[in-house]
Amino acid sequence: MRKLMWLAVSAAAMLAAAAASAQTTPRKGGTIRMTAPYAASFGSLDPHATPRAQDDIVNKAMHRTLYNWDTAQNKLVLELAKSVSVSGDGLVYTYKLRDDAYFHNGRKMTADDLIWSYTRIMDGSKGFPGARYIRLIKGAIDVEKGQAKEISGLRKIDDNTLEITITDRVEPGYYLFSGTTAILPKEEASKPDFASHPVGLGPFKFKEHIPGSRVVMERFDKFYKPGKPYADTLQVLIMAEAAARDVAFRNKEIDTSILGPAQYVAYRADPQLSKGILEVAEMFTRSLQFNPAFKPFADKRVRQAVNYAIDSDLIIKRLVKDKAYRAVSWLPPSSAAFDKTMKPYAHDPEKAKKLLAEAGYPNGFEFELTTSQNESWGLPIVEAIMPMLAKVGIKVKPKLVEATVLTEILMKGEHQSLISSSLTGPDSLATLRAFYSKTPRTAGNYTSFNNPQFDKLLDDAAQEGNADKRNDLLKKANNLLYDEAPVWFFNYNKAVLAHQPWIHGLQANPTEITHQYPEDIWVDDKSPAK
Amino acid sequence: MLLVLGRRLANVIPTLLAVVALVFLLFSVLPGSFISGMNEDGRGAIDPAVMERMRKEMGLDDPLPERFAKYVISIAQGDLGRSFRTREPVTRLIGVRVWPSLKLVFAAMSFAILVGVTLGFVAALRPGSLVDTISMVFAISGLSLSQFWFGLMLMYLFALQLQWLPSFGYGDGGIRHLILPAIALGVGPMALLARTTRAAVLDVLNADFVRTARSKGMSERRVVSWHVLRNALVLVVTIVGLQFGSLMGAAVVVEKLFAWPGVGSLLVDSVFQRDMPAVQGCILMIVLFFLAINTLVDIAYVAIDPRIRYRR
Amino acid sequence: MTAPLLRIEDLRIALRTESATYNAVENVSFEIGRGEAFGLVGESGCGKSITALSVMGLLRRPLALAGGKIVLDGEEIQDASPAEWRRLRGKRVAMIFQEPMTALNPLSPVGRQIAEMFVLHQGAGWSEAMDRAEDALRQVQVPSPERRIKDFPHQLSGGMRQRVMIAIALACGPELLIADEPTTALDVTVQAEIIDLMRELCAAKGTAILMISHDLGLVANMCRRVAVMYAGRIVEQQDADAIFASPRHPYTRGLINSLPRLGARARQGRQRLQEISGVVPSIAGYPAGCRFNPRCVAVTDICREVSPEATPLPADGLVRCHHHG
Amino acid sequence: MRMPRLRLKGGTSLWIGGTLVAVAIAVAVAAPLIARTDPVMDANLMNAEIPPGLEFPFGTDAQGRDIYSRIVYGARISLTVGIVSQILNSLIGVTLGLTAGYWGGWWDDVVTGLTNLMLAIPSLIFALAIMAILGPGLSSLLAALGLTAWSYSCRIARAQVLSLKSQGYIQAARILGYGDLRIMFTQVLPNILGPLIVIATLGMGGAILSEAALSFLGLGIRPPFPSWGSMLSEARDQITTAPWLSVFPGLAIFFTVLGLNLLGDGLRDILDPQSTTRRT
Repeated sequence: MRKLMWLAVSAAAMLAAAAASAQTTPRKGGTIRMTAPYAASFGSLDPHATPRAQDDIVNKAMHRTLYNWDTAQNKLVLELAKSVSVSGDGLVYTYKLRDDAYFHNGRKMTADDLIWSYTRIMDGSKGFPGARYIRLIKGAIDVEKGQAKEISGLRKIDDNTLEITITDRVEPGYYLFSGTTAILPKEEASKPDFASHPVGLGPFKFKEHIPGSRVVMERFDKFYKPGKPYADTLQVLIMAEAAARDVAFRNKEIDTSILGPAQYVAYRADPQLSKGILEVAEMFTRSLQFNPAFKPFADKRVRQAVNYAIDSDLIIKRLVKDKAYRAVSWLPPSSAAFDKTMKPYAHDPEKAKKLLAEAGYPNGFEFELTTSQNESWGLPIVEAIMPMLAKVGIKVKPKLVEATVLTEILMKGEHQSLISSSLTGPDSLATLRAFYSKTPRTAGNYTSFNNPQFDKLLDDAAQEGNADKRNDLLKKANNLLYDEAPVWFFNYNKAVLAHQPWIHGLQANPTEITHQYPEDIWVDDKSPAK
Repeated sequence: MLLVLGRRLANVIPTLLAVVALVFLLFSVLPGSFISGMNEDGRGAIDPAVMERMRKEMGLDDPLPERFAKYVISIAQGDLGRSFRTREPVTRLIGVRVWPSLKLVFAAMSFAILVGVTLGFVAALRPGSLVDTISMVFAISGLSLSQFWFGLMLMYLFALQLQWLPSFGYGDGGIRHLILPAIALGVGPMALLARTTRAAVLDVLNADFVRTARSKGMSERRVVSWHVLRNALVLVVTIVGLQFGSLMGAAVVVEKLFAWPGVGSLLVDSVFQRDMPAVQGCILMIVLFFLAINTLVDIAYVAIDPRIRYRR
Repeated sequence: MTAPLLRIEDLRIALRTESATYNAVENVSFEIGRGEAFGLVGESGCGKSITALSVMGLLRRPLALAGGKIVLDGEEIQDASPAEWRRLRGKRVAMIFQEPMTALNPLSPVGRQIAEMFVLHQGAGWSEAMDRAEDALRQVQVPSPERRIKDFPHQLSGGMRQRVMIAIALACGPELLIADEPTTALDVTVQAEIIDLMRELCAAKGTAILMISHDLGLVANMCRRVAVMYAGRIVEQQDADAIFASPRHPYTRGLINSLPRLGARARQGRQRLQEISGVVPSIAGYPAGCRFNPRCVAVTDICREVSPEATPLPADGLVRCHHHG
Repeated sequence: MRMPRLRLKGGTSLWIGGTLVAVAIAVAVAAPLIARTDPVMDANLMNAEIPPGLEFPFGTDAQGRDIYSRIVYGARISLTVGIVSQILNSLIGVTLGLTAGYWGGWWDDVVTGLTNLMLAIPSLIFALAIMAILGPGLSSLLAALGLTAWSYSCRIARAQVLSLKSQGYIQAARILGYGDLRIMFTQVLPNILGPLIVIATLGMGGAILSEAALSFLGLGIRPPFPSWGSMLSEARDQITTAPWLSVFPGLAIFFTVLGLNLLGDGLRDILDPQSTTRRT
């Protein structure tokens, strides 16, 4: 019966897919106009120099990494290699590299380019953010400290074969798919003005950058995927102001736009605009992080009480306009270690009061809540929970800071509580390390979480070679977090990308919806752009 | 004229130095740093060791006096340092922003002068008339508008509803993209200029020499063109200069709203990302522009008003 | 007697405010013959300047002509159109103002300001007009006029500026020159020079003068006939000699007594100059009856109730006082 | 010529401006009496974004709070920002200007230099820096707007002292044995009170607009207490979907600033008649 249903569903899906493809075959040519919504400028077009999501929008088009996230299959795939073999101890990976990948300057990519790029990232004098990923490779730290010139864990076997030795039994793809580990051509990237004239392996090559306004790229004809990219030109337009972006999108000046809650409602209600909405459960967990150094929050019952006292569903429905999924625990549902049987905390003020009384706060208490102005995980949420917590006697004193300052506050640990958004994927083990007692506060254990049982589960998971067994361990750890409630589990972000009817092939990337592989995108002839 | 320039320069340099010092001190006590800011969206999670090294590389841990001394010395050599964010020299970073900024500021000021001075004149020539009342209601309303709100309204009306103009961005640098931000930025100075011009023209119209001109048997038109215009100009030029000079700094909001790639939007972005060299460079640029415009205004005075040459 | 050059008849000038209308000047009548110098005297605020402005058609809101006639050379001009006024001003009636600094455009060379007259009224081109401006400057005895025409007003002394004003006023040979306190702002030594210059030039060109001043001595010195104004009315009008010899109005007597006289100090010792106590009432606060009554030394009950009619005096003179005897 | 005082244009703007400002002040003072609900705690997400109607005259916001009540309370914050920041500016400006003009010498040079500095750095950017340092909040806002716009009153105060000095007033007062402070406060201050009040009135409008601009840039008032600028700024994304969110705070700002500007104009006609062209 179940199987039958599955068949029906998949058949329907296939039919739909067939219908979609029958309707239109990708058109060659045209201009794609994407938006970069996160800041008023790009940081750097040197992908090694920047970890920002904003910059990766462009870098995904011009550069490539060893691995990629396949949105359709929702998993890591090899990008610059055709195959990989792993040694028995799980530490030595041998990659058969693509022999058809060319840089925009016409030179073919070889194993040397990977070695050079990874070595560059580890240059200790530069402090490239990608170093945290490459450090996985054996000997990388020595280069970083200046004790070695070459990374010992990288070995070129021939031009198309590379052996990488890593230090931990983890999936290296989680590390080497990050945009800051892109493969660059040495002869270009060592030029001082590389960031103004970036050259990479991606489907589009650099044409123009008007800082603060846009980056324009052109089709790279020698891209390794045959027939791709489709479009002649790719523009990435900077548009940080949501209200202005809304106008521009309705005015058909841009092809894609990221939507906030308010616009999500409006676009869904609009008969035309509603046809062009792409949604995805992003791997971000929004939470209110309790600092146990503040006495009441050292008590698990108090933390649970907060979870019970807040009507999270109501906030998500009315304030966030359903542009989020209720958080159950720390890991998002798209994670393999997510336990689908778990239920989120119920809205139960009575229980909250009871827990508070048990913990010795029958009349509640007052705490300071540090927040940014972010519309999805900042001030508006705080304003909404204030009256809810007031009903169980907890008084909230909001403290508004800039987003830039949040991390610093978390690191110093001088806050009482703080509301923020955390990347919780795709590597579940790395994600859960944020609650590992040996992880220093500065490295992400912002709740000073210390639970031996949890530590044990994580240690075991790290040693476990079998993926399913490891996921089971992580699942247990995640469920433990639920009960310990080091945070108020608020929601997982639902990222929403509005797109014009003439643009096709957009991907619902759960790691970041604005990160599109533009070689798959094409525009039909209804696009007003030339 | 050289004298004016010389005296100006003598004033400019201490002001610039003071600006450098003030900005440096202000921003050195800013909470948060570029490095912790890299993690703001929860994606970056930079390794503490890397952060440490970056702090060192950027010289964030050096004692303040040392950093300041280094900064002043490098500025004296024309080097504004390197941006934390893009790792580019700040001079280049700002260099590409200057032209769009200037375009916006000049367009806004042209709009302000054209509309403001005309309105002021028309109003002053018929004081108390309907034209006067309407112009001045218009002007005082222009002064009471919140800039970003007005910009949004322009966007909605001219881009979305009427579809006359693009709503945002720099486009190919053409005039179509320039119009809306220029109006949004220019409406404040426009209103101010309308009021100043009206007052100035009224002032001049009541002056004794205008009565003399009338007693000569001149037509009103000649009275205005021969005697009023130039005298009113002297008063208007002051306000034009002050407004003009501060416009590049005032463009922050408009540039952010319209995604205009000017110095102002770079400044805001840099402040929020704690890219201190870029912040300092932007403010220096804005101040320099202010001082340059004021010098120009001083020179313009000399050209317009013969009294200046001999006074002071 | 031939027809006078200028005849003012029952002139009334109104001050209109939102709430009320006041008569700033009323019942003013006088005549000026061709080439004659006529004086109008009074303290500041008595309405003499606006009387002069009305002759130029230069009253500005809130002031306006409310009645009476202004007859220039037999022609009523009080209702002239703006274009007609423009043809009169400067060409037939010219005016010199009190403050030569502010009366000249500070941003325009003085030569040009004179030359404008020739361009406006005689259709001259600018270069010709500038040449003639230089001549005009020479006529008003400005040294090295060829250089001075390029000067700006602030580069000239007060006396020089007033000479420029005279040059402008007399440029087109007007029939009447109105001089509104032309020397008040000047040094005493310069005053005499300017007065002499005006007198000479006007005599040479046959220009009549309407001399307005608070200084009765100055006016009497220059003019054949003198009218004394107080609070918007002419209170006494006589020949200059007669007014000094036998002032009929207490106000005139007060004005005369307040003048310093040569030798008077020697005779009277250290006695102070006599002053008229009090101040000119404001337009809104004109008293009932004789307007001078609050300040008058000879005031009686009737003065406070009945406004005195004009009593004719010999030689076209008049006095407006209940006790003029 | 002495004329009765004319009632011309200045009267109308004074009257309209005064009324608008008086209404704003009255609303601020009487906020607890005329507000219908608490502006912060009376949130009910079930009532979110209800358009204006009988139940909620100005509608409700995204949190389900009564916009009318928030605007009423917002008047308190916006006016506080305006008034306090201008008092600060005037105090700083007058103190520096008086002392600089009075004592002269190096102190005068320092103050003049400072004034030039303040003029050269646009005040919005200065305010932005201060807000970034102190963090968002009311007191930061007061500091940011109250410490950055004093150059105007400083100049006026200084000029007045210098002019009185040249007229010999100060010399005379000194000979009479008056102390420096006494001279400053009894001889100089009354002379500049008029222009100062005008500047402060116009500056209040500017401060309210600056508050909105700073909110737009993300550095406004501490939540959740409502200021008009932050309400307007928050509502900007919903301008098509829920226009009432921005219309009412927008109107509140517009009319209050308009009122202050008109009042300033009218006051200028009375208090500062010489300067028709002087304007910040």
